[in-house]
Order: sequence, then C-alpha cells, then structure tokens
Amino acid sequence: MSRPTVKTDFSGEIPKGTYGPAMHLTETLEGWRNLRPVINNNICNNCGLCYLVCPEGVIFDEKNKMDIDYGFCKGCGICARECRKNAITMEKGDAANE
Amino acid sequence: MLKRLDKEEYFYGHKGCGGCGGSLAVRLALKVLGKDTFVVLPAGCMSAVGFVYPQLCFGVNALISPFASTAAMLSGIRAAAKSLNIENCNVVGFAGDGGTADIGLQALSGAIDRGDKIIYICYDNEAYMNTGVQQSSLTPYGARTTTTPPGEHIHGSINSKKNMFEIVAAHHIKYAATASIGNIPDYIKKVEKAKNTNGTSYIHIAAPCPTGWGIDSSETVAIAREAIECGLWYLAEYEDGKYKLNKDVKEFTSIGIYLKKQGRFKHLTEEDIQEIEKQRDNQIKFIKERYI
Amino acid sequence: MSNKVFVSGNEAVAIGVKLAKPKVIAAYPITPQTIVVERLAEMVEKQELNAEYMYVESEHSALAAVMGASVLGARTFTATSSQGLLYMAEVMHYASGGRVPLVMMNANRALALPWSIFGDQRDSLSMLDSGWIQVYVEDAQESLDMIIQAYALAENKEVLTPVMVNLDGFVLTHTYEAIEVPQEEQVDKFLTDFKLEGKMDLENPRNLFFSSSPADNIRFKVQQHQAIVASREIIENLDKQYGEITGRSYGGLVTGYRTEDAEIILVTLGSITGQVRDVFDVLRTRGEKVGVVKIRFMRPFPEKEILELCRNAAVIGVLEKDISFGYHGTVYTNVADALKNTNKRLINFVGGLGGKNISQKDIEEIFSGLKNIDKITNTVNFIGLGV
Amino acid sequence: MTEVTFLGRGGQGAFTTSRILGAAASLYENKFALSFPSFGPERRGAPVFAYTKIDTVPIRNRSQCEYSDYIVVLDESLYDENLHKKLKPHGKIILNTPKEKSSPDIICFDATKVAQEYLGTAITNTAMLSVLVANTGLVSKDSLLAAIKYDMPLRIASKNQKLAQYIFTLTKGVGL
Repeated sequence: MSRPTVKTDFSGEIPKGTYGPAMHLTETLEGWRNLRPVINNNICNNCGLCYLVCPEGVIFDEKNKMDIDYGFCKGCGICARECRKNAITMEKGDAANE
Repeated sequence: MLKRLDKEEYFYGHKGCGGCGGSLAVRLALKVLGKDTFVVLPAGCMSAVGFVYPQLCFGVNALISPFASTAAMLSGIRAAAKSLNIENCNVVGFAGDGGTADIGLQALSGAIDRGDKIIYICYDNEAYMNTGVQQSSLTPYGARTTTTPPGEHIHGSINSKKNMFEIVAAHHIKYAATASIGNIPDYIKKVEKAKNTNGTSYIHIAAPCPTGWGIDSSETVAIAREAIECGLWYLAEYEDGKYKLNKDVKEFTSIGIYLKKQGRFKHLTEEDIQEIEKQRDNQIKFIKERYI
Repeated sequence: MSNKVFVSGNEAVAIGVKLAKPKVIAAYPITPQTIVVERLAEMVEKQELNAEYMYVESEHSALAAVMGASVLGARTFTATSSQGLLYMAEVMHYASGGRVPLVMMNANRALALPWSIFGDQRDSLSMLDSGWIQVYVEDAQESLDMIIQAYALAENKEVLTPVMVNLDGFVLTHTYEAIEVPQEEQVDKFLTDFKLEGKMDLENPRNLFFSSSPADNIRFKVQQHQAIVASREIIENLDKQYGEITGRSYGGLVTGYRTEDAEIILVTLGSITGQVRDVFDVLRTRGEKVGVVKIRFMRPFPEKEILELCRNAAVIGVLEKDISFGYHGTVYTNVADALKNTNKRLINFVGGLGGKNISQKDIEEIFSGLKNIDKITNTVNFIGLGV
Repeated sequence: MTEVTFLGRGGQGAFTTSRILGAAASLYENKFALSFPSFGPERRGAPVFAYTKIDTVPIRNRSQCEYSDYIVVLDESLYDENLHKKLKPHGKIILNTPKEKSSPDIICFDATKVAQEYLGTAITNTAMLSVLVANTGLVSKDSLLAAIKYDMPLRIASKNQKLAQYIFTLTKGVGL
C-alpha cells in the first residue's frame, strides 16, 4: 500500500490565483519527531488498530505486515498507546529502524 | 470495518501537532467518503495545517472557506454539482467548535434549513486551538483557556458547552450524530450513514487537542474514550425525527480522574468537580428522558 | 428584429443575467436590490432560466456560496447593496484574492448611521480596495449590457477577477425606461461558456484557497494587481466587440462629452451624468466651454484617459456621492492623482449623500463655482445644503 | 419635456399608471420616457407619488420632478391646495371627484363610479390615466391600449382596455 510522496521536481512556481493541485507535498516531517514507533512484527497480529488511530495515516499494511512511513511520522505515540498487543514501542534515536 | 475504508490516504503530510485529534477525524472521514469528495474547511486548525502552499495535503478536492462560511460554501458547491450534473459525489465540511458553534452557526442553520445534501462534521476540541487556546462556546465548564485564565476569583470557563447536537436536531435535520475519536468504529458507521443521507447531515465528533488540553500526544484517543466513560460525552443519533442513545453507560468512571489528567483542569477544586458532576447528571437525565 | 421592453434598472440587470445563463444564483434581499433577485426567482420558476436558485441566510453566505459554486465550474450571480455589501466585505477580498470570476450587481445606497435606504455611492467606494473591478452604469440599457460584458471580463483568462456592476439605488434601480434586449444568439456569440482552468474536478482534484508564506504571498498580490492593470485593454476590446455584435458600446473605461475644447470639465460617476450633460448643453448655448467626463470604471482607474480628456481644460471639478471623511471624496482623490503632474485647478463637489436629490440648480451652482474657482477656498464643497 | 405626477395611496396603482404611460410613449410611439415611483419603502395606504417624464429626445435628467405639467390625483382625499404650487405654468390637476371643478386648472372626473362599473372595484388608476391621455393627447389611444396590455396581467388587461375606450368616448373633445 503506497503512501503519498514528496514531489522532488517542484519548481517553486506559484499558480495564477490560489488554485493548487491536490496532494502536493514538498517536504517531509520527520524532523518533528522525538521518539519513533517501532513495530515488533513478531508480536503484531495485524489487527490494523494502529492504522486506524494514526492521525497522520503513516501506518500501513504491506503484504500482511504493518509498516510505517517514517518520512511523515511525528512520533506522537498514539499507536503504541492504543496497541492491544503492546507490539509497538517508542524508541529514541532514528537509527533504530532504518 | 477496515475493509470498508478506502486504502488511499486523502489527508497526508499535514502540519498538525503530533497526536492531533482533529486531523484523525478528518483523515478517517475521508477514508469513508473516498475520492469523489469535495471538502470545505474554514479558517482553523485543519486548514492552517493542511494548506500551506506549496504543501497541499488533501488528496481530494478541497478548499478553505472564510471562517463563517463553511456551510454556505458547501451549499454553493452542492448547488453547482446539481446544476452541472456532477452526481454521486460527497460534499463535506470540517469545522472546529468555534467555527461551528460560534461564527459559523448562522450559515450552518441556513444550510440545514435548505436541506442541502451536505455533510457537516464539527471536530470539537473545545476551544480556539489554532489561535492559541481561547474560549469558544463549546469550552467546558472550568476549563483553562488563555481567555478564561483560572485564578483566585474565577476558576476557568464559567460557561457550559452549547449543545450543538440538540440545536441541529431542532432544525429537523435528516441525520445528526455525536461521535468521538475514542470510538472509531462508531464514528465510521456514522460517516457512512451521513454519506447515504439524502439531505443535510451533521456529525459532532469529540476530538481532543493534546496541546490545548495539556495531555501527552499519545493520550488523544484514550482521553476521548474516557470522556465517554465518565459521562461527559455521549454517543447519540437523530434520525427520521427520533433520538437514539447509542451507548448507555451504566456506571460512570470518575470525573475527577478524567479532569485531573488534563492540564486545563489542574486548578479545579473539589467543589468545582462536584459542580461538573452535577452538570453531567443533569445532562444524562435530560438525555435519558428524551432519547430512550 | 427589435426587442424593446419597458423595465427598471433592476429588471434590466435580471434580463442581462438571464441571457448570461448562470447555473447558480444566491442572494439575500436588501432594498433597493430586491427586484433583481425576485425577477430571477420568477425566471427560474418559469424555467426560462435553468439555474439553481439558493435562498441564503446572509450576504456573507451569498458570496461564499457563489464562490464555492464558481470554482466547481458554474457561472454564478449575486446582488446586494449598502450594509449587505459591507457584510460581504471579508468574502469580497477572499474572492478577488482567490481569483474567482464572479459577477455581482450592487445597488448603490447610503450606509448607516443614520439609517437610510436611499442612494449614494459610499458603499461600493468604501470597497474600492477589495480587489474587484468596479463599473458604474448610467441607465437601464447600460445596466443590461454591462452585466453581459462583466461576465466576459471576469472570466477572461488574463483577468480572472470578480466584477461589481454598480447601479445608483432608486434613481436607476427603480426607474423604468425602454431598453433593447439583445438576442440570445448575439449574447452567445459574445459570451462563451464558463470555463475555469483551476476548477475543482473529480478526475483532477485540486486544493484551493490555500495559505502561503510571506515570501509567496506578495507574489500572489502582485499577480492580482497586474491582472487588474491588464484588464484595462481587455475592457476596451470587449466593449468594442460587444458594440460590433449589438450596436451598442460605451467607450470602455471612461467617456468624454464635449471635452475637446472644454475649458471647464466636471467629472461624474453613475446616473447623475445625464443631468450634468443636460445643464452643460444649455451652458454651451451661452458660449460656456464646458464638458463632462463620465468615469465608468473606478478599478481599474482610467488615469491616462482622464488626463487625455482633460488636456485642454484649466479647471476640473469632481462631482460625487460619497466622502472619505476627513479628506476628499474618493473619486476626487483618484482624479487628483491622475492629474498630479498638471497645473490644472481641481475642486471637489460632494452631493446626493443619503439620497438627497441633486437638482438642476445644484449643477448650475457647481458650474458657477467652477467658473469662479478663485473665490472657493475649500477643496471639498458640499452641495445642496441650502434647501 | 412633459412631466406627469400621479398621486394615490399605496395599493391604488399610481406607479402602475406611470409605467403604462411611459411604456405607451416609449414602446408604441417614437418618444422617450422615464417612469419612477417616489423612492422609499412601500406601505399600503400611505400616499404615493409616481412620475412619468416624456420627451421627443432621450431623457438624461433622472432627478425627481420638481414641477409637473399634470398632476393626476387618484384619491380625492389626497387633494390639497398646495398641489397647485407644484404645477408648471399652465399645468393642470386631474382630480378624481364627483364634484364640479372649483378652479380653472383642475379637470374633474368621477373615476370611482366608472371603475366600479367596468372593473367591479374602485381602482381608479386606468380611468384617471385615460382621462389624462384623452384630454392631452400625450400618447394616442392605440398606444395607451397597447401599453395597458403590455403592463397588466392578462386577466385584468382587457377590462381595463374597455374602461379606457369608454372614457375616450366620454371625454373626447373636452380639451384643455
């Protein structure tokens, strides 16, 4: 399941009037994050609750395995808080799950 | 439930605070409504975080309306869709509590009166959060906002929440409901109903704001759930002229514990909490007499 | 084939709107505009006009509704007046900034307080900076013709700016006269179907009316300014094209009357112009070299044209139905700027406020003021105070 | 330019009459006309002035009529000596009254009676307009009849046309 991606070819032009294209992303938001959610796929039962509760929509099911778009994850921690299996932990440092 | 949702994300890359309840409400509704949707957002958190050119975060047609004009623009879009034979589309608005219960109420009333086929979703975070937490008419009693600063003389907001659900139902609207991000399956069902309503529909969703409420960003969904459990929020519907309480909570959890988890209520005294309990009991009595 | 009808200015507007075939009409009633929307509602009921007619709860909502409809690709119409126009103020800036090609009729009427339903031009002139193109018409025929031209202008790709057509309240909106109604084919030839490139589209979704950073914001504002500047030429061209098709054109931004050799010129706005021409014709028979400049567009402002029309005159008066309290009439301020590099004598006459009739005698007194300008010390001179 | 003032009460059709006269002149004859009410809120029963200006050249002066060539008074209770001051030299007042004329610049006609007979109601506007037209020749009879048909709803137009025609037979030759 693909997530929207950043337009790398954006020229910086402005349209005539405030008529913009839909889903036009020019920057990611990983810099907002202090902690990053890490899914333990051994515990995860793919119930999809984390996908439902994520305000950013960055959690998704990739071939029956939950995955996270870290480009746009702000690390709010709702997924970890709500996971009934405690399969998600909030971890420090961005090297943990690259 | 999961299968009924559109797999695409239609609200993505927005600059809402981490753990924002409002953005979750918007995201989920759009996953119910799907790609053939026109969205109107007034000035407020969701427009401020979703539309800063060049970062445009809606995957469907969307625009920002003047603050007071959510419902009027929705109506205009629906009228145009009708006259241009653009059938099978959803026209949905997402406005905050201030944008709905204060400045946007006139336009909302007009749209319901016309019976326009639009969906109006109020994401209620109980204050003007986008401008830095000022009181709205949906700010609960006792809450600290920057315009209801608690002190020795006044303990936060002295107003109670306007009952938007009742106000809207009094128009004999086709479909109205209260919802909460603390109960997502219920919310999804209600958005589906709204989608299939042939006339105006209104959903009032409790959507906590971690920043304004003074809670951890991970607690948004949990605190919304707790509000239902302690009886300060309720899930109900108004359909075919009848009220229905969706969840009759038999025994309430502690209001004191719910309130004290939130920075905005930290200052409340025991008497204040008792007053809020009293208000809850009156509200529940009113609902039960009327809805069940 | 001639198609003459005897109608009021309001009805002429409604007929013009009908010929432009809008898809969505939203309006809130306010005297003296109401008849326009009443007639349109009747046309919709009789199915002479295939449009959605929305009754709305306020002018603010009326303009917001037609904005929403417009960006979905529907031609729209709304009308207002006075307090209603001011209630729309927020949405007016919104629409021009969003480059939404709306057409709105405004019945010029005084602003409260004191309460008054009678005509003056303080309402629209106080909205001069809202980014709309503003045109002022003189009679019912021009009202109809300008509504149709306004659509072509607003929707022109280079312009993409809302247009407000102003009619003097009562004096024009409620006065009946014979007008020629253009044939549908003539209008269809002049006015093409509504097309908006950036419109919302299910196949190609859009995000509209967004916010921008300060760095980008000024670029949008420059565009907006340039579009209205560019509209000057387009206004002239459209007027000519309209003339070729219907036989009626109005001179574009501004029209001069007996200005060629005029030593004294009075600049006017709106329906008072005809009466000034009448008085000045009489003065001409007495050998007075007088002329009239009728401003049609306040935005874009015809500065070059005014300079050109006034080139032989030594004394220029501006007669207007508004006042920017503490300074001049707004029209005067604009005219004075257009003539700033000349050594002409300028003077401002303000009359007709709150609906006060401007009489033949008032205009004769204005002339005598212009003739004896050395005796007048004030820049702003209120007329009609004596009676 | 000829200026006519119609004076009636709200609901008596003074403005309709001014419009019919204007339409008769500008749609059915080679003339120009402006018709307009006294501006302001419309209130049933209140005195209403309506005006018609007629000329052979386009009328550019849209200001209110200060002095009239004719003042047509639809309702006798609205007659007032001061109306004479609003007449141009040689102007006339045309008054709906069963009484005889009291002044050389008044033409009297009992329109109420005729209106009752032809329309079944005391709406005197068409009758008084017809008296004006028949006496002054401001427009032709045919133009007047055409304008009545143009302005009035179908169901009352023909009754009013018959009434107008009758008045022409009555007042023809009265002259001014």
